[in-house]
Amino acid sequence: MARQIGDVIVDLQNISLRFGGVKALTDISFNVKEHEIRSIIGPNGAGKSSMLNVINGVYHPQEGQIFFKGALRKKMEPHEAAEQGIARTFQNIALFKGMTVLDNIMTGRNLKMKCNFLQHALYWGAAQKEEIAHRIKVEEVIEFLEIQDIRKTPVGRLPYGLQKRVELARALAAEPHILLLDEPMAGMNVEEKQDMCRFILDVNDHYGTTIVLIEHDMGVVMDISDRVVVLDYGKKIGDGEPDEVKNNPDVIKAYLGTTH
Amino acid sequence: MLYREAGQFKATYAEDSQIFPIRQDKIGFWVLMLVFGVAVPLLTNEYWLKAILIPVLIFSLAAIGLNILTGYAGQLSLGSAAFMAVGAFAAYNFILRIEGMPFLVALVLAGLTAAAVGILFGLPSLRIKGFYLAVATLAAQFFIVWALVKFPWFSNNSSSGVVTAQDVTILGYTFATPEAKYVLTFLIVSFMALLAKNMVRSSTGRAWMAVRDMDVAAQVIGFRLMRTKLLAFAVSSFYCGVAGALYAYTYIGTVEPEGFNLDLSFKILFMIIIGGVGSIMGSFLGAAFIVLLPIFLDNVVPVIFGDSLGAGFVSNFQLIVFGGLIIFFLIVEPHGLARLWQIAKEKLRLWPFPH
Amino acid sequence: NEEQFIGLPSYRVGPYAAGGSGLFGGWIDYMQLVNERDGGVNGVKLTWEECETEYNNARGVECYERMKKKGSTGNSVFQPVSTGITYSVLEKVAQDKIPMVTIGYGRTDAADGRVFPWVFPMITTYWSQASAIVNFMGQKEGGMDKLKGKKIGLLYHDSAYGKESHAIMDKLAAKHGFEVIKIAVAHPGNEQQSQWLQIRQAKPDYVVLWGWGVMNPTAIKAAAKTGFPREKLIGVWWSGAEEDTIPAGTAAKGFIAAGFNVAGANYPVVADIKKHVYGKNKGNMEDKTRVGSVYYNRGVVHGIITVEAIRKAQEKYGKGKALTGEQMRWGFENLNLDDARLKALGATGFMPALKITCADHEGPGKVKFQQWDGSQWKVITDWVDSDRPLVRGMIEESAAAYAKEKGIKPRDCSKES
Amino acid sequence: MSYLSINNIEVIYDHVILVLKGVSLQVPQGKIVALLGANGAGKSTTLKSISNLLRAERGDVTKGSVEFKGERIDQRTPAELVKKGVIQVMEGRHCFGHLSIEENLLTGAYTRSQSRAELKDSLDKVYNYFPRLKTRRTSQAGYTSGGEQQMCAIGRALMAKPEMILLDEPSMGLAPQIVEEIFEIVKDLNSKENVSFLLAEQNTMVALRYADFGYILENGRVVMEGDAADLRTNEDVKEFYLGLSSEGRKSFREVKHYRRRKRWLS
Amino acid sequence: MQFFIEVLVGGLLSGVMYALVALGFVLIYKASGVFNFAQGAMVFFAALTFVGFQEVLPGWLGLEADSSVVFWLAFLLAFIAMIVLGIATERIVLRPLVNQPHITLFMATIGLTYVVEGLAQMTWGANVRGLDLGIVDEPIAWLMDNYEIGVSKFDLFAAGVAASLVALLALLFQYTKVGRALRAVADDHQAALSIGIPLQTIWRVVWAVAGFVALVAGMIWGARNGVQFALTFTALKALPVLILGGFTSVPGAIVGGLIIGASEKLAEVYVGPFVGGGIEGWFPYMLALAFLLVRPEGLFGEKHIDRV
Ligand SMILES: Nc1ncnc2c1ncn2[C@@H]1O[C@H](COP(=O)(O)OP(=O)(O)OP(=O)(O)O)[C@@H](O)[C@H]1O
Ligand SMILES: Nc1ncnc2c1ncn2[C@@H]1O[C@H](COP(=O)(O)OP(=O)(O)OP(=O)(O)O)[C@@H](O)[C@H]1O
Ligand SMILES: [Mg+2]
Ligand SMILES: [Mg+2]
Repeated sequence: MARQIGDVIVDLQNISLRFGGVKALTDISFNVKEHEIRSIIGPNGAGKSSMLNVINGVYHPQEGQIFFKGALRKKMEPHEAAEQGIARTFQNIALFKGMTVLDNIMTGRNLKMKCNFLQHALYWGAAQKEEIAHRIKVEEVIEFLEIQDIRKTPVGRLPYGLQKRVELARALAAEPHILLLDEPMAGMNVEEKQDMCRFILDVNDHYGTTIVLIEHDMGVVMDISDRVVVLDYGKKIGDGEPDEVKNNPDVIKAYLGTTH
Repeated sequence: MLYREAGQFKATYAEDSQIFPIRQDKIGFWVLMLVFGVAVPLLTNEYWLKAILIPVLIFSLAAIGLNILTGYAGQLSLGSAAFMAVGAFAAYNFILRIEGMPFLVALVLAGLTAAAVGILFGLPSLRIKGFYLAVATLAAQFFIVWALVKFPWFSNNSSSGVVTAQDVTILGYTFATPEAKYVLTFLIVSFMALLAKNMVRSSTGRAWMAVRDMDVAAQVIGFRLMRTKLLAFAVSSFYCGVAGALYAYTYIGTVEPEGFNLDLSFKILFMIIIGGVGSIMGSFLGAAFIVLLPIFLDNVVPVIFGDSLGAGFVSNFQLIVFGGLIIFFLIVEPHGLARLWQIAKEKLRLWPFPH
Repeated sequence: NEEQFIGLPSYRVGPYAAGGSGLFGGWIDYMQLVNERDGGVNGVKLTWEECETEYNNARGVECYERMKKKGSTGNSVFQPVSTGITYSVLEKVAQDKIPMVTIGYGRTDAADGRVFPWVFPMITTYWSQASAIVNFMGQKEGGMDKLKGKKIGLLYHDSAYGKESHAIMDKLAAKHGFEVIKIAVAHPGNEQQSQWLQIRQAKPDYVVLWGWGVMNPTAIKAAAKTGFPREKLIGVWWSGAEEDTIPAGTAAKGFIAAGFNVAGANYPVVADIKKHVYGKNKGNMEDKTRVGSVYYNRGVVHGIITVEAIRKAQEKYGKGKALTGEQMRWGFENLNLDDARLKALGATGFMPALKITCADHEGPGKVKFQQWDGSQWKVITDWVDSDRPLVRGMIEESAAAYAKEKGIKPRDCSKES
Repeated sequence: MSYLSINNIEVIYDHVILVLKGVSLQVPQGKIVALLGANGAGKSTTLKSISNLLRAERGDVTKGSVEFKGERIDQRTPAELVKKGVIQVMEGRHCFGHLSIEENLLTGAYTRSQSRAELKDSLDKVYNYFPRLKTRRTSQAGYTSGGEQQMCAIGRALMAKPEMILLDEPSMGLAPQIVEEIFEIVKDLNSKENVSFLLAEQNTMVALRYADFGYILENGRVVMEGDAADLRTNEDVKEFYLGLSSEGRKSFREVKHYRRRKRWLS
Repeated sequence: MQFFIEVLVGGLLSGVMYALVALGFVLIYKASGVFNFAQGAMVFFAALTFVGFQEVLPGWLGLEADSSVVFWLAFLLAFIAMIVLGIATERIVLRPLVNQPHITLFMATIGLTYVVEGLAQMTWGANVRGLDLGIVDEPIAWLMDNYEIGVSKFDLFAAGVAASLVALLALLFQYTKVGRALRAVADDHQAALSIGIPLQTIWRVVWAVAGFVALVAGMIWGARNGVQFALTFTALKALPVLILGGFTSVPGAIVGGLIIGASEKLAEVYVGPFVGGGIEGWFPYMLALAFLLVRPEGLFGEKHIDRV
């Protein structure tokens, strides 16, 4: 395996996030290293999604600092995060319902497109050239995720699982540096999960994309992550390699239970 | 069996991303262009040109404008008529006040003026959403019309507030006959419709739709909300502005601010709803439908009921039918005529098999 | 068996339907009367067709175009009953050679027939009316010189229509030395609290109500609420119908309004309609009690003028023949409804005597004043004149400017026959 | 006569998209039936055609019939069905975002005329099942986490005291512990209160452990049915739904990326 | 100063009149997420039906036109007509459009506007009618004499009516099972269906109540300006009130009404003269707009939930 885990790329220090009286995150520190697959697990309402939202600027924590590639990151808006190469998928699918699969994925490439709206209006020439160039990239992603046959379907009509896959495609189309995945395999059967794992591993492998993954399927998490952080009620209760975490008594108590 | 795409393979992405990827559609389109661009002005009479076709074209343009804002970018607006007014009065003043102003340049400037005003009233959209925004756009509707009435400068101090559009002259040729005006309108509208289609099928359009469908996600993907929304307001107002100028110059000839009232805004909204929200072709279908329906009812209802009923009854009955049909269409197909047409095509494609 | 076609762009739905149904009812009833009682005009039956405009310019244009070619000779006269539509077809009528008659609305300076050969803003215009109202106030005060130093409030509909009053009132104020306080009411005008507080504060001697639609009853009610005497509230003719007073209830008692026609069902012409039209169950009004109302009678005036122009034109172009628009135009331009003719029509006092010439497309420029007594309109004056020289001067000035802008060479009326 | 039976139904969305192509299945009284199948097989559609929520998505049952206790119910409104005891928990949560968690739960009891005390009882029961909801009871549902919303949706349905529950992917987005708990609740209700279940579930492993009977749906058709125990030992089911190949469970890291063929398709 | 107070009080009282119309909007919006554009037309329809019955009833029953039996019977019949209208709307318009995007429903109500307007005038004719509630619209003499402040009895009466309606409806929404169900429906039609909330019944009830509110508003406005088509324009006065108060808040309607009414009048009197007057048409909208910039959901509106 060619993959080499690199330096810390995102470093979160003492993050606290509150919504009114609800403490979503309390004093959490952890980091993500370049090229690794970093999982976040924890019971429902533990603050996992909030964590992702903090990383890509949807939420702004009241306390704590975020270092990105070693530099302190000021208050950052989501689109700025995107410009820095952070892409993500959402727990509640956030596809653009009125658009086709192809268009949805094409939106993933918007930051790489340089033509302005006047060029788009005139189309023939620069805009068309650009459109086709990016279309080729998008087709690669489509092929990679094996969704060729639904290209022209409006996403609203797709079953849940495929929508998740399209969302992944949209994120991948951005050729992100860091990919944040919020329960990408919820609502899939084992076969589909296996496919999804394959995709994630391949992305990580071929493009060296750093991946932050939230997932409730412990099989998946333990099999594919390099390191796992465990949250409970907004607090960090465990952090380390899968095996370490699996045997951490706090984690077992709070999350894994004895049935596993 | 006529409408089969089987056997038509697309070898390149350029081919695949054409406006009409299917050959039958392309042929149909060019036939239509020929019919409406050449045959219609040669064959139809003045009534059809002046009273139906020209307004349909102009309203289509306004509907495209509104469709860009509401259908594509998802910002519900009830003020499109006001932007038409801005366009109409801007064109009038540019031509009036600048010696030798070419008509087409004035048209563009009128659109740009409307776009500037549109941006101004679009600013609140960054914070305000949905029906709140819709009601807020009424502020534009009422304020603009008020300002045009209130400051006589806009209407060159005409005592009645009405302005008479100057002659339309391009390169020394004056478009005076209905045929000439129709052809001019047709060309401008077709060209602008093409531009609009290009915008919505490329990255600009995708940005609008992304913001419409889910603005938080759009932001996460890297779209800038402010820029995207304001661009939608600007482009939309530009289209409405040009439509307003055409309304003054190639259709009615004289305009007063009050002509661009809330009713007209609603009418344009109807056009996009009936035609199809988020569809350029739907804008045309909707405009045609809304212009033709009352005329059709006007001709048909009295024939059905004869003189037996009072005139007031007939007029009110028409109103009821008009409203009823709008509801009916929404129920049958909330996505409008454009979608109905698409479904028809899908059925045709499968024909003679039901599914 | 010739027929004369008249297209009626009417409005029977929407906010102005109440006035519309009265006006078009009276108009149609009068034409029906001519058909029923006289067998048409010299044997030419009148035919007509309504076209709903909803008071909307675009639909008005469509109606105009639709009706243009109807009937054997095309539409012979167009009367939009909407200033907006008037403007929209102003240039078209000249091209299509169809006379346009606008009674009590439309483009004021079109009264200059040299510049606007095809347009006839008959009987009186807004400017004449404003002037007549001021004259009426002078009468009430006991002489025009008594107006000096007086304050006159002008409560106007904030639209092009309402603002037509400004220039003329300013001129009159300068001439007679009174002060005009202009107060705008935003459309639709169903709330006038602040305007009337302002009026109460300014304490004007009179208030001219230049209103339209719901603004009128609201103003009358608000006047009562602020204690402004209704006898000092003078409405224009679009503010002076039953539709404006009835909703105001008792508050309207004493309110005075101008009119180029009067209310009342006891004029012979109206009585004839009742007999010949309603007697045969061919009346147009659904509510027969409205026969004789202000709007209804206004419609009858429209009918009289149309029919008389046909009669006049037939004198020249052949009795018993259907007329083209061009021929009708001549009829209008040579119309002369003197007192004798009005008497014959059974319309003495119903409308002013009227003489149109090549240069003057307006005619008398007179109005009567009526007062609401709580249940009906009572005429309280004879025909009150306007300041003809002043108004005519303004009209000619404005028309000349238009002619210049449009490159129109005014007709030389001395050469017309 | 079966308790709930679907006979050969065909469903079309939007007048053109044919999704179910003749699906028949039975739920006997007091049993738990699992409906399995890949994404897009038509599980949710099947459930919605029972609860009559299809029409709200412009879908239509064009053929076949649905019977509950021997009575045709395809023309009944969803509200009538809930009154009769058939309730669906929709996929994708669908909580009322602006209502608090507790208000959400209370709306669930809309069809029942309960006394205040009874209502409180039911509420306590739900809170007992999902303690997490209790701590978040005053928060607007729209601001709670995905899992909390899922619990809220399930709890809300329980408030209606149904006798037949259509559960659409109840385990989605829930932590493993909670998933187990949910199925325990299902078992509990089933055995103690004789509630019948039809559940569409991707978590086949758990579903088949708790269900009595299973149907496998593929492309809008039932391709396999049988006792849960039998299905669990079927080779295909094992490989595709349970992730167990002949050598036992394979690591997700090891799974090779190739298209496999399901035997029943050949 | 006394003039200022008078303007202010007058404005507040007009504001209440606006709130009366706004209430109908709030009701339906809150209960179904439908922005019912037809509310103005319903006000017109209700008032016209009321005076229409007032006109014909004496003839049918052989009673005096001003007897209170006629009044209450006409009121009852008009209310029944509004209930019928509500039921018909549910059956014909809303039921087939369940779960459609809000804009579609909004459009449908614009269509409904035309139908209701046409129906009203087709049934009762286009005549303008007066309406007398027996309360004179004149300043209270005592205030006028002692402080020279004109406050109309009628306005006070209207304010009283509005206040009681608001109180009643606020209670309904906040504390009853139906109220909760209504709010649930507004959030998610399909989910509401799935837990057995009978949308059809709910909508019928709500539309009937909104019809009742429209009837009351129509009678009060009609007594003021006459019963005529222009009653539909009251909707335009209510919209800024609505956004300022928040679409979903019953108390918001009244507070919004007060704010809009007062500031509109003050602006017209004190600012209007500098720009030529007539600013009442747009001023409330601009004010509301400015307000929204600070609070995008209006004063008491429910926050738009935007989460990923
Ligand atoms: N509203 C709709 N309009 C059009 N097609 C739809 C609609 N809803 C579902 N479909 C189509 O019907 C098919 C079955 O969908 P359904 O949601 O029933 O699948 P499912 O088995 O529940 O899948 P999942 O496990 O992903 O939830 C899919 O192909 C989907 O594209
Ligand atoms: N925007 C918000 N406003 C208020 N509370 C919030 C908001 N976002 C999250 N919360 C609260 O913060 C807590 C953590 O939520 P979060 O969505 O991060 O949980 P999670 O770990 O992703 O859970 P799940 O596995 O159920 O998705 C929850 O209790 C939630 O209700
Ligand atoms: Mg989460
Ligand atoms: Mg499903």
